[in-house]
Amino acid sequence: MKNKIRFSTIKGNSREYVLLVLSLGFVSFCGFVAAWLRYTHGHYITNMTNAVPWGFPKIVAIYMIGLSAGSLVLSSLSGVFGITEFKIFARSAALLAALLLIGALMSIILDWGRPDRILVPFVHINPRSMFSLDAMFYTAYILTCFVYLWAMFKEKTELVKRLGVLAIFIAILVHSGTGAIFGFVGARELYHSPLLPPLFIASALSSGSAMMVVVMYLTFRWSRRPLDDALLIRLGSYMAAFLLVAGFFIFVENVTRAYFPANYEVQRFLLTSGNKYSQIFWVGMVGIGVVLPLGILFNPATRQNVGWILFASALVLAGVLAERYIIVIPAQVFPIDLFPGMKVSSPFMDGVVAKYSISVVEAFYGLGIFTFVFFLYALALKFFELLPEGAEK
Amino acid sequence: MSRDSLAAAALVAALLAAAAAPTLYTAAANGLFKKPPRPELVLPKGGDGKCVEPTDYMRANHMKLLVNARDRIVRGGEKLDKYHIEGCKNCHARRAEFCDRCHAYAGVKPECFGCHYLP
Amino acid sequence: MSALSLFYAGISYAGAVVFFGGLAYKLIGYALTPSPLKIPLTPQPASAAGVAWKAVGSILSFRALWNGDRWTWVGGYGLHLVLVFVFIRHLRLFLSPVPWPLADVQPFALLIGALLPLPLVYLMARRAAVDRYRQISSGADYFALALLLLIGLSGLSLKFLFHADVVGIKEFLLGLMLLSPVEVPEHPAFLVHFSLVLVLGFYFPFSKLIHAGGVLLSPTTMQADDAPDVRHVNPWGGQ
Amino acid sequence: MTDMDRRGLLKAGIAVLAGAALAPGVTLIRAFADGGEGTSSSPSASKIRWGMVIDANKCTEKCQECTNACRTENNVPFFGDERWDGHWIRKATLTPEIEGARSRSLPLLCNHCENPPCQHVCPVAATFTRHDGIVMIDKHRCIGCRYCMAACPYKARTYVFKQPDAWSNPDVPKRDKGVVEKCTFCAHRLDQGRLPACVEACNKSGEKAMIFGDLNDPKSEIYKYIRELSPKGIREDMGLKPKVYYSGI
Repeated sequence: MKNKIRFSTIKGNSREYVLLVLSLGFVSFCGFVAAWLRYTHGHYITNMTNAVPWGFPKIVAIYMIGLSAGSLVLSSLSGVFGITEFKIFARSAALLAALLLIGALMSIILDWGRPDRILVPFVHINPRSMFSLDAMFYTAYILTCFVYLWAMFKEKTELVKRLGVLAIFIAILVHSGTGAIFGFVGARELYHSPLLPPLFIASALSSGSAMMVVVMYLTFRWSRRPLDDALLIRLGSYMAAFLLVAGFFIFVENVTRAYFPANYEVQRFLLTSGNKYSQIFWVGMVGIGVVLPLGILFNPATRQNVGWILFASALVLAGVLAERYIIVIPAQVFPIDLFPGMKVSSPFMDGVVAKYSISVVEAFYGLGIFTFVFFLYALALKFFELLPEGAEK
Repeated sequence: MSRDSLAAAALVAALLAAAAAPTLYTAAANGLFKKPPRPELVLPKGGDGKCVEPTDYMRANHMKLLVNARDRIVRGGEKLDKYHIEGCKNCHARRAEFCDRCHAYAGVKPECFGCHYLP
Repeated sequence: MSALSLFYAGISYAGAVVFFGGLAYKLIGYALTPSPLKIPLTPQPASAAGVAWKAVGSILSFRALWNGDRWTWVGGYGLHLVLVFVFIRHLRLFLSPVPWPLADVQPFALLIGALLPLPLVYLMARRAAVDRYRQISSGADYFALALLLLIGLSGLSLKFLFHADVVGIKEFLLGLMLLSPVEVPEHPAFLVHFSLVLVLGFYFPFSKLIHAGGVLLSPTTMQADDAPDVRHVNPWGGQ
Repeated sequence: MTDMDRRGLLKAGIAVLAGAALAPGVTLIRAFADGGEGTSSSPSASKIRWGMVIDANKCTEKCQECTNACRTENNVPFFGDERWDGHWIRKATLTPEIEGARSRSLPLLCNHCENPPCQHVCPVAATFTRHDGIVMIDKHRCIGCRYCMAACPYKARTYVFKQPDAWSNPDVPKRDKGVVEKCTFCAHRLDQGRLPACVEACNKSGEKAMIFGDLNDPKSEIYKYIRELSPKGIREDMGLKPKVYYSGI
């Protein structure tokens, strides 16, 4: 029998820790200032337009939802399937899951035109709207995270196991729902796809395990606690499996779409036009997000090496962000085909590819909130017993 | 007096001042023993002085009438009636001399006027 | 003025005298009470500035309660947080002219202020349901919570059920503050709410609620841990 | 106390009680039972289905009367920047992809679908269908999430990117920044028995390319036109059942 893992808080009074917390806090403060500017001025200070109503904050939001769902599933694997090594980060992963989802919701809500009407979605519900259903899924998800955390803190093993099953279920629900936000939109060829929900789950799991690798490595390193390499290597092999599934879904989705003649033009735009979007598709999403990390994780020379696994994880984190970009933006910039077989022009950007680039304000309140999550995480390490005193076997 | 008792006296004074601060602010701004300020409204000229409901009722509940009318008319598709905000301007000719006065007095910022025009 | 207005003006002034007088009496009493021993609750900073800084931190975070009982902290901290927003909501009725940001924050303050009954019910249930808390709870503990709960509910009813004429209420309150009382608005829900607040005003200085000011005059919190450097003289002249 | 007030009071009381006990769940059940909050509360009032036919053969490319009339009537924001300008109705030019083909001009506007995807996706049911078939946005409820803009295949919806300052028509509310807006078929004018501003302007200009009327009334001009000439809606393959028909494309 292995010894029971003892969890403890970090001291959190070193200069580096204070500096880290302060700089994270400063960046998130800038993010909130940007969001406030956006709220008081209106969306014209971003680069969103009537043709591209969803911009970078949406990308960050679904990225964070993915990271959240991924880390919650990894956390509950320890209880449900008895993967005891994962117990080491079960608490911090569950906390990160809750914080990331709260951050994602903040990113979405601060991007609303009227964030002051925050209670309206809870009072008026439209059961046909994925947003409306997701609002309920997200609430249930956050509550589950906290109850699950509480059960782990109280060492209630049986309850943790049951809540773990529930958590996996809700994480999948939440992510299918997030994918369905886009997948159910029939108006745009690039959104309308039944594969988006499963693709969202696959990339959630891969990016979630990549984040756990990076965050765990840094947390243990900086808090000077020993971390067993085997754990990161095992996480790396999980990540490789998830990446294979995600890559498969990306392949199937695009081939299916490209097979249908009506979609020739949009697929040419996305895949072979050589513009910004096809570059991000091939280099960012496919190259950095899937192929390179798979190469690292399947190469016998590198897959046992923590440095390489860390590098692969960073690639996956960047690649999945590119994937979220490709999911949200190209569908909006590509013109809707209102009159098949005719060229359309109008003063309202009909028939032309709309322009979109990430503006400074959006970047700040998208990334500021992302930073805010890790600001809270760093603070939580000081106040809650999240980290094991040692993670060696 | 020792340093400690000085500090204690300063603390007590600060606490009491904090508790009395709102009173001091208002007294300084308006003067003691004067009649309390109240919004001076310019009432519609020429009308019979009657709104759609009695004055006392309107004072307390006009916002509810407006919200109710809003929902009935916008969502229910009923025709504009006397309770709708567009009807207010028939009598209340100047928002600045009527609506705004009480709203400023009570520290209320209704959303209505971002979209609805009252002269 | 009507008899009702006279009655309310009189009892309001009596309330104000008792509240401010009682507060002053109690706080001065605490301040003058000699502390024969050096009893800071260690660890405590050794300098006055450090103590002040720590006291601010303790008051903003309820640190002692956090270290003692997290579940009570959740209720207590929640209650005080909500009370801050309730206070912000009410300031507009006492300040004339209304200073700049106050009108803008009203909708947000209402969102949180309207939650007032939740922590109160939670704290009451905690006292009633858990054995060890029931043991140490006295009638006064329940009374303070129940009074706040009634004030909260009657106040919320003024907003959501029986809407009162806010301008009339503000005029009445300003009249009291400027020592030039006017007629009291004869709105039953308002009279209930206002009367309950007066009860709170009479009760506050002589109840456990005085911790609002007393916490700053408690020796364990406010003494510096400077025993090695500074000689503590027993004001009673003993050793 | 008026009757309405009593009703409001009762509602408020119930709302407070329900709010205490998990309001979202209760509302959800009610919403399912009603088939969604989006449906109007008094459907029995009328059997009117307002609709429009646009004859692309009569519409000329130069004419902008309908768009100008709409902009003035409905205070549609215009900032002089195509990224943010509001468009309730816009003129589009179509050119068939054949050598030397004649191009056509026609106005595009909200099609007031029988199956409106914008209404289906709205998370707060701010978009709803009125009893006379008009798809409307309750700007008092819209949270500005812009899901509807992504879901509308006609690009009929625009967002208020910036606070518009001036009223061109004080009798019609404008929009605060941060909500989504679109054509209402000039519901306020229909309620007064008048034609939508664009149709009126089109008639006045002499082109008479727009026919507006009740699709359910066999005596109406639009009913006869549709029966005889069977104009088509845009992208009817999507099954949205638009109520704006085009002939001559």
